[in-house]
Amino acid sequence: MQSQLPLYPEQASNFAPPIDALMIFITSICVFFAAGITIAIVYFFFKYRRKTPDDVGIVTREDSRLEAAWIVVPMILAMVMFSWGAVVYVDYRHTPSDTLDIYVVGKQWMWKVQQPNGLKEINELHVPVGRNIRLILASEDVIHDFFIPAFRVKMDVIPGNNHYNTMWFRPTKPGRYHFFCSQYCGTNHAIMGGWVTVMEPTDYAAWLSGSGAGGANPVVAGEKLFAEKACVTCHLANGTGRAPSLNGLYGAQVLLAGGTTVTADEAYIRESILQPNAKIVARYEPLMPSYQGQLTEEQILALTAYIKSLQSQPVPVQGAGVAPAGGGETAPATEKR
Amino acid sequence: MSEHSEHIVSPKIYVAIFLVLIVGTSLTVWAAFQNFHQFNIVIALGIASVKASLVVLYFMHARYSPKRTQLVIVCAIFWLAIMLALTLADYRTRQPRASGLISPTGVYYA
Amino acid sequence: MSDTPSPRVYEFPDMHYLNSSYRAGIRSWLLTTDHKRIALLYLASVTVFFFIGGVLATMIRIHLLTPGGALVTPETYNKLFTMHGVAMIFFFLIPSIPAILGNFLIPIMIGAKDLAFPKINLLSWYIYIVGGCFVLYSFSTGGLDTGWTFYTPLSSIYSNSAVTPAVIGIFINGFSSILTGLNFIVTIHTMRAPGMTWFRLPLFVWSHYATSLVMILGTPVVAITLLLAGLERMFHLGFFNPSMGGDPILFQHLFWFYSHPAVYIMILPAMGVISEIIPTFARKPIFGYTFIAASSIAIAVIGFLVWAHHMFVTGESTYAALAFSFLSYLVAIPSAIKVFNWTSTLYKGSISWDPPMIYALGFIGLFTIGGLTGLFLACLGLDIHIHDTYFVIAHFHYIMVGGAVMGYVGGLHFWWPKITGRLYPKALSRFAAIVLFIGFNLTFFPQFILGYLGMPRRYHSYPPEFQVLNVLSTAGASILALGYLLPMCYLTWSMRYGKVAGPNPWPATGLEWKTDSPPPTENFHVTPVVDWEPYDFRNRPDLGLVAGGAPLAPAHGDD
Amino acid sequence: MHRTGELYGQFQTLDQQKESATLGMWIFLVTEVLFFGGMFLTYTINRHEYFTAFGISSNTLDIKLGTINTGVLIMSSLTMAMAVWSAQVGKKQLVTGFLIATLALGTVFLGIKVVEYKQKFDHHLIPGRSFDVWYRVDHPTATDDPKEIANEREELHKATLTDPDIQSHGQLYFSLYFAMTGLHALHMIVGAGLLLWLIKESLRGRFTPQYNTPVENIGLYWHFVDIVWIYLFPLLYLIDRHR
Ligand code: HEA
Ligand code: HEA
Ligand code: HEC
Ligand code: CUA
Ligand SMILES: [Cu+2]
Repeated sequence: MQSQLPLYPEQASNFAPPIDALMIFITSICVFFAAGITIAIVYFFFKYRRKTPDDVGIVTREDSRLEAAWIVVPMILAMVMFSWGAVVYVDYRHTPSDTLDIYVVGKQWMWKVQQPNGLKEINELHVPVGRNIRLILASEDVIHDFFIPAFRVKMDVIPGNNHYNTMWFRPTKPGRYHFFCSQYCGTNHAIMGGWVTVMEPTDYAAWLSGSGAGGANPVVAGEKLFAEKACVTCHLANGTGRAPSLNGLYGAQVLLAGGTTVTADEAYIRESILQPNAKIVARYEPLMPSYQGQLTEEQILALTAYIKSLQSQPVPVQGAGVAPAGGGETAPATEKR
Repeated sequence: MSEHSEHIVSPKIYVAIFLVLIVGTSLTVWAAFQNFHQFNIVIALGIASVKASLVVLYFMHARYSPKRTQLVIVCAIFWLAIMLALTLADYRTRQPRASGLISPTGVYYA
Repeated sequence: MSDTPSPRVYEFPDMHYLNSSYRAGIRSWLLTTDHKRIALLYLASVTVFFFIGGVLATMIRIHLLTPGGALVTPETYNKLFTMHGVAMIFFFLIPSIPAILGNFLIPIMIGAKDLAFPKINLLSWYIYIVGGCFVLYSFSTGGLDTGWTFYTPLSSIYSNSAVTPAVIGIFINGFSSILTGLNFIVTIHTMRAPGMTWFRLPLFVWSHYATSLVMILGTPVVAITLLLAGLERMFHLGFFNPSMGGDPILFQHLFWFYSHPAVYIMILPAMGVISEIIPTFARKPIFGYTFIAASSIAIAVIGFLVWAHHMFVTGESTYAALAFSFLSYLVAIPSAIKVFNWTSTLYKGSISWDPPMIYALGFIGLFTIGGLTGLFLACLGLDIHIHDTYFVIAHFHYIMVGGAVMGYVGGLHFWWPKITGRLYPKALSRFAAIVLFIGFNLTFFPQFILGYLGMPRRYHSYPPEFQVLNVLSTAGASILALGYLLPMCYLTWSMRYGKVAGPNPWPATGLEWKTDSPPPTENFHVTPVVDWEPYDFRNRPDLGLVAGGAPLAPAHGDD
Repeated sequence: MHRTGELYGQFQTLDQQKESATLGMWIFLVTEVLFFGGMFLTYTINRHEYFTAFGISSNTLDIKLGTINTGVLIMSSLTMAMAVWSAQVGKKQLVTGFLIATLALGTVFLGIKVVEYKQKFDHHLIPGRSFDVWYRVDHPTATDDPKEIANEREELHKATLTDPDIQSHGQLYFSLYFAMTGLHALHMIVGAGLLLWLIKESLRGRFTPQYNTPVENIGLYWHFVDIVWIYLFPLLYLIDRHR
């Protein structure tokens, strides 16, 4: 397990062991040189410290063999590093032929994933363990980069129809791992991330066909709706969007524009969706479109269930829809993170 | 440092070069209307390079300049070549796109 | 203590470049063509940008104290690091050593009265100021949030910040760099004093020659690249615009064609400074003069062949990636040569612990770490993981702050007595160097680990598991800020109250030490004739170190 | 600026001064090569990718005007070279004459360029919202030859079959066209300014066999600008002309 201060992320793909090995190899060479030079400097520094003010150093003979040695030895070591790195890289850039293809589209600032059977996810990626996965990456606007530290892989996501990248990996360990956007792409670059879920192949198959936890669960359905109906585009989890973050909303006190507060219960959430302008959250514009007639009753329930599930998510300090506790500056649920 | 007993190029040479340049221009326009297939660009750039060299060598006196000036010119060409060659090296060796993929943004790649 | 002695009490010279001018007052500065005064103009303006960049850096670090971001909104954070990068790179570090120390010293070191084109030199400074004003205008009206790399299409189409004035400012500033480089090259070619052969040039001059090569060959490319991006933004033209079928990767090729070599613009002059300081305070000829000189040129040339190592995961061709990785390892070799030769110079030297030497040793240590971590990044397999993480941030701060800025501050300490004619308090500056060293490592070492753990750069908020290391880094940054504050204070103080330095306080062998401190406007009272080898302490009775001055050993081993 | 052949304070000899100036000019030209080089690279990559669109767009340029302009510029290079020669052999009147001729030819070049730009504007070939490669064939004027227009329409149709997004890719071409010729023209304007100064000085009889560095160096610049055009002409005007 990971210690409190780990030195490397979890190893969860076929690329993690070779890349970590490479890291250790290069580190040892570099430590060797850095230590050697430091020790030499410090030693000379004390050993040859000037004794008298007009002391002059002894002229040492230059030796071209010495010069040659410290050209050739680093050169050889460098070539070893290069070759080893090249092997790993070529492997990474050369996708095997038996991959499971998943489409990933980046846009400011979210990831849309499409599973082979057409199932769509937002900021989530489910993959089976042990299969070679190929991600086909495209961008709708600027350059992004899909980065999974636990897998040690990343690849830029380039806009334009004549240019898209692919990346591949083979997850080796079930679990949930962070993925990030690691090419700077504008305001919310930092929160353009999510989770990769590595599942046992049977679980994955069940998940895909929707018979597993996913399909019937209103929270999951709500999460999907939340993305599909574009709620996410305004309601960013970290509160930097045009609309308040809904994290921790359910059950909390909401400060309205008039200065009054209201408890965010199911009715309030329902009203907010269907008649958004009935109660306007303080500090926000009445931007939200009404979803009256666009959502079935079942969908509203699913959305409500999803919003309720966000109760356990961290509430951003700024931009939460919930009222400050007791007039203080921080939101009540902040400590939950 | 004082090697230059300045070389004066005679006007005759200038005029001759001028005529060659005009002929080159006509030639390149003529060539543009013929189809040499993949050599179209080679011919166009070939003629342009001959013309440019003549300008550098005679109008700009590079032929009679000190070695150092000539080195400066070579450097310019060399660095330009680095920039073009290494960048094109990337573009020309990009992996052929996997064919038959539907792009996630919905455009089909043949 | 066996510091360099200052047994004699010196008089401050009556006439020197600071007080002799046929113009009076502020005009004598704004219209000067004296390279020494222009150097001081640069010193003032570059310091302003360092201060701006430093304050922005401090805000970045404070913001990153908590995972959610402690200080500013995401937009503002993005502006902070962009403006920090732009101010530090284009307006502080690139002009710092060349335009200040290079400007001041190159003519004196080669025994000339001025640069070849003094008016163009002044023009360079004005261009720098105009470019700087555009950039400051951009900073103050809407800021800039594209990252210092200006990647399209974010910069050319999507960003809502003041990209246009910033791009224009950097474009303009490019010409300052170009003209400075041009001036140096011509000066070094044509203005050397009698006897100053190429292989008697101080290594500082060699490294500036190499730097100038990069400036004139690289800068025009970034100028046109940013211009094209700017045109794309201003007039909706299309060069890289993917929605017109353009290729945003092409922008990166063009950008890095300059910006990789530009990192050598930043480090080569610092290497030059170190190559002066080490032999002076070890009191012996530098080990491997020709190798160090040649490696400067090699870095400048090979440095142009590696740029796409910033693009390993953009989807560039595998073959190109292999070539660029290979060449990146090749460019590490000349740096290795320098590091080894500097270290060997210390062997059997007579090493004083004067402040410039402390800075120089700090430089070697930190530059080595920074350079060695460049090898991690140049490694194709490894770069897949650490590209665009804090590992990169740590790498380049080690080189640029630990290396180049350390070299710059060390160089200022070394030549301060020459520039101002006065000495600064030694103990205090030694202390400052150590504070810098400690603060620096505390700030940036944790970032290597952060990077390997997968924290991407340019993140205004981050997962909570990264907090401990970020807090360490912020703590270090506050020590670092103190480390910079100290020299700013005591150097300013010394201008007025410092002890008079005399012409050659260390003593050192270069021509610049054979004239008054501060030097007269025309640099030398009589044109010097050079008949000694560089860094030769034994055959220089004028230094007052060796009685008699009989040659005890060949100055340069067997080369 | 300064008096004839004056030795500046920083130099030891006039030779050294001249050597420095010439070296400086050449190095400046190196930077110019790389400056334009960036655009040539952008051009190469895009042309390679979108050859059809570049061909179609190139064919909309007026080859007559282009060729004439090339001739004019080469001519101006000749007169510039002659001005240098006249200075070297000490024919003061000739210097002025040739300089004026050079300036005149440069102005003609720029004038023709303006006419060409105007045409592009009229044909809606300026990148942006109103850009339309079809505009000319859809809105023929009275002076247009109907057969030619029909021909062009035919070509455009064919091109659209190979490159459906010719509207976008045509904009890439014209962006490059305007950027490259625009910066070239800007260099011409700067050159014209320098020529004006040279003419002023030469009217005062400044240039002699001993002192003619400014004429020579500005000449170098002028020839360089000519060389850029020598490449721009085939690259922009002469793509895919044969049909
Ligand atoms: C002054 C600035 C400077 C300098 C000198 C360098 C020097 C080097 N840099 Fe660095 N670099 C930057 C500034 C600098 N860099 C910046 C600013 C970025 C990020 C830009 C951005 O994206 O914002 C960057 C990014 C960067 C990357 C891209 C990372 C990424 O984004 O994925 C790479 C990859 O190859 C790289 C490599 C190198 C190498 C190999 C060197 C070499 O020149 C180092 C050579 C030195 C040594 C090797 C040490 C001394 C040698 C020895 C002690 C002997 C032992 C040697 C061997 C065994 C070979 N650098
Ligand atoms: C020359 C170049 C240079 C220099 C000197 C520095 C100096 C510093 N830099 Fe920076 N940095 C860059 C070049 C440089 N940087 C670049 C190019 C980037 C990338 C930008 C991008 O991604 O686009 C970057 C990015 C960058 C980041 C990453 C941001 C991100 O990706 O999210 C961080 C974070 O810690 C950082 C920190 C610092 C710190 C703490 C210093 C310290 O060394 C600064 C210390 C200096 C001072 C503090 C000023 C002097 C002190 C005083 C005058 C005392 C009084 C002042 C105060 C008390 C405030 N820098
Ligand atoms: C165009 C932007 C936009 C979209 C799309 C949007 N909202 Fe909103 N929403 C807002 C804004 C702005 C507010 C705050 C002002 C207000 O109360 O109307 C808000 C408020 C709310 C609130 C009350 C929040 C609180 O903190 O009290 C809820 C609940 C809500 N929206 C749910 C949704 C759901 C569910 C969807 C999708 C089906 C959605 N929103 C789509 C902009 C949007
Ligand atoms: Cu998307 Cu960063
Ligand atoms: Cu680099």
